[in-house]
Amino acid sequence: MQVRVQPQPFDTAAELAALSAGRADVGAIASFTGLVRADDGLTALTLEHYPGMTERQLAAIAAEAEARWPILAGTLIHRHGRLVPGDAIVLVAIASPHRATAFEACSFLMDWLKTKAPFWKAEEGRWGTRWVSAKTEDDTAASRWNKVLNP
Amino acid sequence: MQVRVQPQPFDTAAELAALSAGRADVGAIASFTGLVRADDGLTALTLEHYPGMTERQLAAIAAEAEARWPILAGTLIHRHGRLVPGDAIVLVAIASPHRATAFEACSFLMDWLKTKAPFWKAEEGRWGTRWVSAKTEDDTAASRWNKVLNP
Amino acid sequence: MTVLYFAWVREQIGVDEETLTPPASVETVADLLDWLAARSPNHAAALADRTAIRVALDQDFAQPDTPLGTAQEVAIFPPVTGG
Amino acid sequence: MTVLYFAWVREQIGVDEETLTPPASVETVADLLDWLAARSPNHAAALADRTAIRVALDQDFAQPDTPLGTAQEVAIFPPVTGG
Repeated sequence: MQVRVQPQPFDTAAELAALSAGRADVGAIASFTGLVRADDGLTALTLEHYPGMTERQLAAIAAEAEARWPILAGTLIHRHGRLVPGDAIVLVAIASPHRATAFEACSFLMDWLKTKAPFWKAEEGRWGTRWVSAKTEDDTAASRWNKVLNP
Repeated sequence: MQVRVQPQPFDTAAELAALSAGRADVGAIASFTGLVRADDGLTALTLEHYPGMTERQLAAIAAEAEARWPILAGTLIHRHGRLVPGDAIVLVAIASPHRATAFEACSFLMDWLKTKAPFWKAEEGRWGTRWVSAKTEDDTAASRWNKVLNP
Repeated sequence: MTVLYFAWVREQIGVDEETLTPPASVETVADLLDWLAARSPNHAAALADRTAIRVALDQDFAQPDTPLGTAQEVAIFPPVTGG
Repeated sequence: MTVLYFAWVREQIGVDEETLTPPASVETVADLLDWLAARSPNHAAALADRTAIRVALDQDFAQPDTPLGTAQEVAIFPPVTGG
């Protein structure tokens, strides 16, 4: 699986097309794109990250997904820097033979990424700049995947 | 939500881009693309459908998803006719404020589509042409969504 | 009524559709399948395994005990395999 | 060791990183946080609520009772909010 951390925008269309190009064993591609919302008049979102650890963690999360599901190809891109509403933040795309695998792996990657990748969001708006608090629901979403290993 | 039944290929990139174009309330886009696999030497897949009922059923499934989740925009495209390995058969894409909604609605649409939309697949290969049998696992996948309504 | 056939049901019966007027005694979907099966050996073969047959009345799925009512379009086909 | 700070921890302490040599008595992550909190009022304020602090040793998440061992790079930050 391909993992990238970058300030630049990404081309979702090209990334998705690359997953099945030139092969006939992909039956399912599931993808998730996270975008900046203009909630409460938000004007910009800056993503700080921990260079080095971010790449390590994303690679580890990707390896975990590949160990759990029969993934044929995958792409995980997370942007950092200052973004504005409508900008894409993150892309997760998984190609596999069947749909259940693609959906599960994609959902797993997003859940783990939310709780294990060292990114921090700061929101700009009429309030000035404020750091986003971690959500308990993200921990809950991530923890459901632990049950698979420790039933 | 937009629903289309067509023999022509679709442009996944354009469909996904359209879901968030010109708006800043979309935080999540989940998509699923189903493709023809060359399993066991399959050379072509022909999708027969029931014109009229297909559109009715897809519209009903889309309406059900919109009643269950806060969907901001969505696209459901199913092709019919003769396809070859690597061709896309179906696209489901959902835009919503948050990721759980987008994933669930997308997964629901695929599960229901598999069991409620009147399409039939015929596989061509060294065996000649054979009709695909319905899978029990598809019924099981679809039935999990009934529990939400009838706990 | 118009009776439509799809996929291998269509192939086995050998026609896409038929315009038929069943007698008044044919009240339900199951009655209709029995009546159709008696029309020819091909009909009988196609409809032999009722667990592999699905029916729609005026483009809505129906069950064996669903009354035909005033349905104008009846479709008979195998379990669907789209997606 | 190099100690890195991120997000509001970095802002409150006022520096991105420090090169420090804690005494031998500082054995665990919790010990290190206590020792750092004593360095300045800004450190103390940033590290006051330990439930809001996460630590990585050589780029792997650590717990309060994790021994520092031979870690060369320690990072201190709030719970992550990516994705």
